[in-house]
Amino acid sequence: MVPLSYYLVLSGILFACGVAGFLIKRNIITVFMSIELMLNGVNLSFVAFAARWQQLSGQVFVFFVMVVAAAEAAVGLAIIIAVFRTRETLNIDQVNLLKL
Amino acid sequence: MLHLILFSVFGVICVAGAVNLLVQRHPINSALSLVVVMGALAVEFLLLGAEFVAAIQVIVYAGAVMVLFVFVIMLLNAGEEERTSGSKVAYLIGIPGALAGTVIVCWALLQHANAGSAAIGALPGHPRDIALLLFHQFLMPFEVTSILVLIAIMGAVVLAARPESTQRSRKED
Amino acid sequence: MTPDLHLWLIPLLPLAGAAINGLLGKRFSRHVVASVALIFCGAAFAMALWIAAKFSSLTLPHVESMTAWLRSGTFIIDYSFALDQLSLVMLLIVTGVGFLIHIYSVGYMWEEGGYYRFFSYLNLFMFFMLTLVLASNYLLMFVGWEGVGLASYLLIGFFFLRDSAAAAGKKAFIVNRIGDFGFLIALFLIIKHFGSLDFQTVFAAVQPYAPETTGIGFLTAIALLLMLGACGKSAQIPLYVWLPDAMEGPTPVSALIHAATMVTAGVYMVARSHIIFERAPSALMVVAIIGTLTAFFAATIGIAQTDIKKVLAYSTVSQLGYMFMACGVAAFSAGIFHLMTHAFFKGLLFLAAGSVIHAVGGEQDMQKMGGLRKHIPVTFWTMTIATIAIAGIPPFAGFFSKDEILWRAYQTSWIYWLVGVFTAFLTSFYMFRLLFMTFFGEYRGAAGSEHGHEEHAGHGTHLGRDATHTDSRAGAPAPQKHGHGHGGIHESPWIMLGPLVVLALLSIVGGWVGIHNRFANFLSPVFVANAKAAVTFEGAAATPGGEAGLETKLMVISVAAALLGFLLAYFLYNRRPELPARIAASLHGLYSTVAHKYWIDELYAWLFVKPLIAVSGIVFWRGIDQGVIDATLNGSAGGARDLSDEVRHMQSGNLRSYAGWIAIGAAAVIAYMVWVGLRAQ
Amino acid sequence: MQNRWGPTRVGPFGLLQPAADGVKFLFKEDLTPPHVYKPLYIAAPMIAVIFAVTSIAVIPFGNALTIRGVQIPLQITDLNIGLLVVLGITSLGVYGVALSGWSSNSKYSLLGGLRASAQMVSYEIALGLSLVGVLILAGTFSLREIVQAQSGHFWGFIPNWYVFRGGQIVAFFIYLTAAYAETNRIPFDLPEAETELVAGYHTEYSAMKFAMFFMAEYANMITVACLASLLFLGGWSGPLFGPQWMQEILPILWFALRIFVFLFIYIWVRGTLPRFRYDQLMAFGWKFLLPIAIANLMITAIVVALKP
Repeated sequence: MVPLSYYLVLSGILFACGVAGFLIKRNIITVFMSIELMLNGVNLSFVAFAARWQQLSGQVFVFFVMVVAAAEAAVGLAIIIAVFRTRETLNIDQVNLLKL
Repeated sequence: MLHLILFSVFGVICVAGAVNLLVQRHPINSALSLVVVMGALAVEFLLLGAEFVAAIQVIVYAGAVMVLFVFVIMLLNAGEEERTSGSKVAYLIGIPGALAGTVIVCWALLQHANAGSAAIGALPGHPRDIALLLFHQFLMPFEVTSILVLIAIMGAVVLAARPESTQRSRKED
Repeated sequence: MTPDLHLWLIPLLPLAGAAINGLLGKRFSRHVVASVALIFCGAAFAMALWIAAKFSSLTLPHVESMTAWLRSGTFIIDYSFALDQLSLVMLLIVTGVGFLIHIYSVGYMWEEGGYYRFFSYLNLFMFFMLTLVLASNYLLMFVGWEGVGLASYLLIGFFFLRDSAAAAGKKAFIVNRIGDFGFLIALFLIIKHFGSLDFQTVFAAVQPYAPETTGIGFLTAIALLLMLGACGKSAQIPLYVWLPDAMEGPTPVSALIHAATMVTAGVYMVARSHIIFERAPSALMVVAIIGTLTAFFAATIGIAQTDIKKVLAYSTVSQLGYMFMACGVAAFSAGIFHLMTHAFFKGLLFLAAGSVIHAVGGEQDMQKMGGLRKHIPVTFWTMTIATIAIAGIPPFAGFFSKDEILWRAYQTSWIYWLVGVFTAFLTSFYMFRLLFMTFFGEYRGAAGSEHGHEEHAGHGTHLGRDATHTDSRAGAPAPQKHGHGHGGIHESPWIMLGPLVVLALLSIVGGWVGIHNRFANFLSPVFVANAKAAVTFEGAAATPGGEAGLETKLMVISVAAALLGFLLAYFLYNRRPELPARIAASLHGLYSTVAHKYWIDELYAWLFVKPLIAVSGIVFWRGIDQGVIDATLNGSAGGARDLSDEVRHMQSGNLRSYAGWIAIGAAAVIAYMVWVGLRAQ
Repeated sequence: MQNRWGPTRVGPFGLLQPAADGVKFLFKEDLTPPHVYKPLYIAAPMIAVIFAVTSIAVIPFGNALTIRGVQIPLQITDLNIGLLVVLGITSLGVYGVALSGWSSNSKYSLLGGLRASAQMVSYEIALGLSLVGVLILAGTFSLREIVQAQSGHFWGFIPNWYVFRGGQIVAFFIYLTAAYAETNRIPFDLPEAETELVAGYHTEYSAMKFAMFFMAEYANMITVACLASLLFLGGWSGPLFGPQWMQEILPILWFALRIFVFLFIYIWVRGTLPRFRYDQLMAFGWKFLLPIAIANLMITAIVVALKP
């Protein structure tokens, strides 16, 4: 028997790692992977809560998250390719035209 | 006990993979660490009984999404990360903020959450049950998601396609 | 359980036609456009006939509710249509006359640009008019009410390249807005007092109230405001000024909208709300006075007009005055009766006038016509029938309805009657004046006629196709066929004459339904409360047999007035055509006052428009708009800009910085949520 | 069929040649070219072979074997979601190919790796979808239950295999085609097309590392053949006769026979068909196989749904 809060804490740590990755990584692709990491952390918490409440809908939600993540990955990577094609860099610090 | 050991082992692998993702400077290493994280997470799902989710996790995430990442890294020939310091805010405010949020959540979870505990396979997620939920209770969201995916496919194709001007010039060559 | 009549189909059919023509018409040929318009309009007419055939088997009023529109607490508005005797009459008039005018337009508009646009608007108008007529609550009626206003605006401004047409469209719209304003406030009052806009609910709620004979209560207020709306729509004093200008639109439009159907919407609305009006005697009196004054006033203006369509326009205003007079003396069925006969003969007059205009190549000035009788016999004869009908000479339609009104007016007060009879005389006079000036005497037009005669032989094939007048009216350069274009005076094609003939027949026989009060009896279920209220209001409305003799006397007097008008016109404009000019010269001041429509337009411009512009310019624009609103906005905008100038450095464009802000924000939110959660434990 | 004769020196008819090759690979010098990214260069062949071999873990070879009263299930582990596990693990096999191509730091390898990853991800979809029809008919993910659902005959003599039932013959051919692409075999062997890319992703590899790629490839072929047999051809069913021990052994033989047939077809096709062009390959996968697979899935689903 493992306390479910352990699972949740693990999920939280993964999410935090994702956030940290977003903050410190410069490569767009890696930043994007950090987002996936966050989503994975959330998935774990979904499954844990599904076990907590004995409700399968939690697991169904993981499925939805995955679908959205896959769609997001497809579009995101396409955007990255487009960005790379025009700016010839993957460094997120240099892709900062979105300002006043 | 076995449960705890397995949980700890794969939990540690998870966290190690996640930290490795942060530490590694080459994107392909980060990507592979993420694959490891996902694989270990799949095992955690299995421990909670979500076998279908675990399988999908491996197939979709590790087998498709991450392959796509690796593919793009290879395609763009992404090299070592440059250490530019474009954002002071990220370090001065973001990191402490993220840390604080995590600590608060973990503290609250460990000290005050009565989430109970789970045995191995706490909630068996057979494909059949999940399918029944998915195609009855969640049919509408399911269809909406399918439309989302369709749009995403089209968006990806449009975005990643070469601009028409270069296409034409290539044909003329 | 009455059968489901699918009433909603009737308005929707023309809407479908409008949509098809409006959206796709540009690619269609004229034939397709015309057939689409005719099919959908004709289908509506056919359906109206079908409903009329089944009418006797219905329990009335027959209400069909489609679906909910507004639901706000107990205030419920549905998309629902109602059918009773009153709306059936209106339905038949609108679809029938509308259909005929559609047919006529096919020929009349053949050479115009924007053919599909015209028919799309026309069908759109039918849709709104039918919605208005069939609506079972005030709000839906208001939708139709506003919609016909819109369609009218679009159609008046159909030749929008001409400034005068565009201005006339705007004028009609704005003047109507004033009336609509009254209507709208009346609706608010009704909602406030009865919590509903449904006819049945409202009328049932009004029923218990006693007539507000002493003092002025909210029913009077509602009635007066409704009357204001009706004044706007039906061109009554003081809001009649738009209707003569509306003659800028194509003639079929004038016939359909500004004679037969739309302008009568006000009468319909007053008749529909008769329960309210009956309980507000002072409002009824206002209605009667306005109607009488308008009838008389417009008729005097009509005498001096030389534009054939302007004469008809003032005649319309005048006839509408009759209808309001009828409503004002609580003779609603008489008003509706006159509405119906008027739809026939006035529609006919306009269409015939259109045919005349068509014949003489776009000329609208009667002083340049004359002697057309020989060239366009069908038009002449139909127009004669219509003129006799409007003059009120038996046994034509106008006689029955006008006589009915005058009789009922007399019962209320002999002053109404007197003015009415005098107006009848004037009507007869100016209508025959029009007839004589147009069709008798010598042709006074330009030299085009002999030119036309040369090509007379080959002309038949071009009937209706060479309406170059319309091109010049539309501001477009005349086409190359100018050579034979201006052509001689020629009869219109049969697609235009057909409706004329049908309407002429209706103008003859249309009044016969009123013999022995059959029409009134048919409508009596709707105005059932009428009798009761009339008793309390008037004392002795129930016509005893003893008064029949008096009625006959009055009838003779009014017919005599009409004949007098005819004779005077004959004398002045046929026997001694030089006389009118001399009379006009001798009565110089009076004549020019009448000819300039009593300078009402100028008065309005001086009284309302100029002060409004001045006040708007100084107080609202400079003072409030610039001084207060703009200053506040600019001030706050300037402040915001200064502030954001400082803050914008946060917007570095660096994603990681944004993520940092999000992270700290999320941490704050999480901390707050955890704190709240723990405190709750 | 233009395949050359293999070397016939080792053993009778050259049958021991594979063993000799293996020994040779083990003893060859293990070159590591300069400029390669070493950790992944070494890890890539391992990844390939590990996943290729692991996926066989859930594949059953036959009914439980009873030897002296002890029941031995002919399967390492029986999972409810066995098929999904196979698919999942094979889908991970891409990494071996892709990473080897990238880490070799050679343009041929990189191109091969890119091709391989794109191709395998694309065809995996058609492969997976072609199986769904069978899954709908069988109503389970468990490989053993799928096989059991195919027992018996209809019309007296035709075995109840899914390849004969419910129009799944379409799915079978989609599966077969996609499987060839998944395993990078001719006519879909673009990742290692020797006429264009020297040897594709394993250009820079030698000795046992090189051999591991081939082990992985052939192991994958066997896995794919196993899946085809299990899902479409009734698994290990076949006539049973003879004494008890033979009846125990025969299913394994029948199963092996099917796999052998599949492997034979592999070689047969290799000798027969030319290689696709890359754009043709992609167009074929996305614009032909995938729509057909989806159509098959829809029709099967509708038929199953309408059947009382």
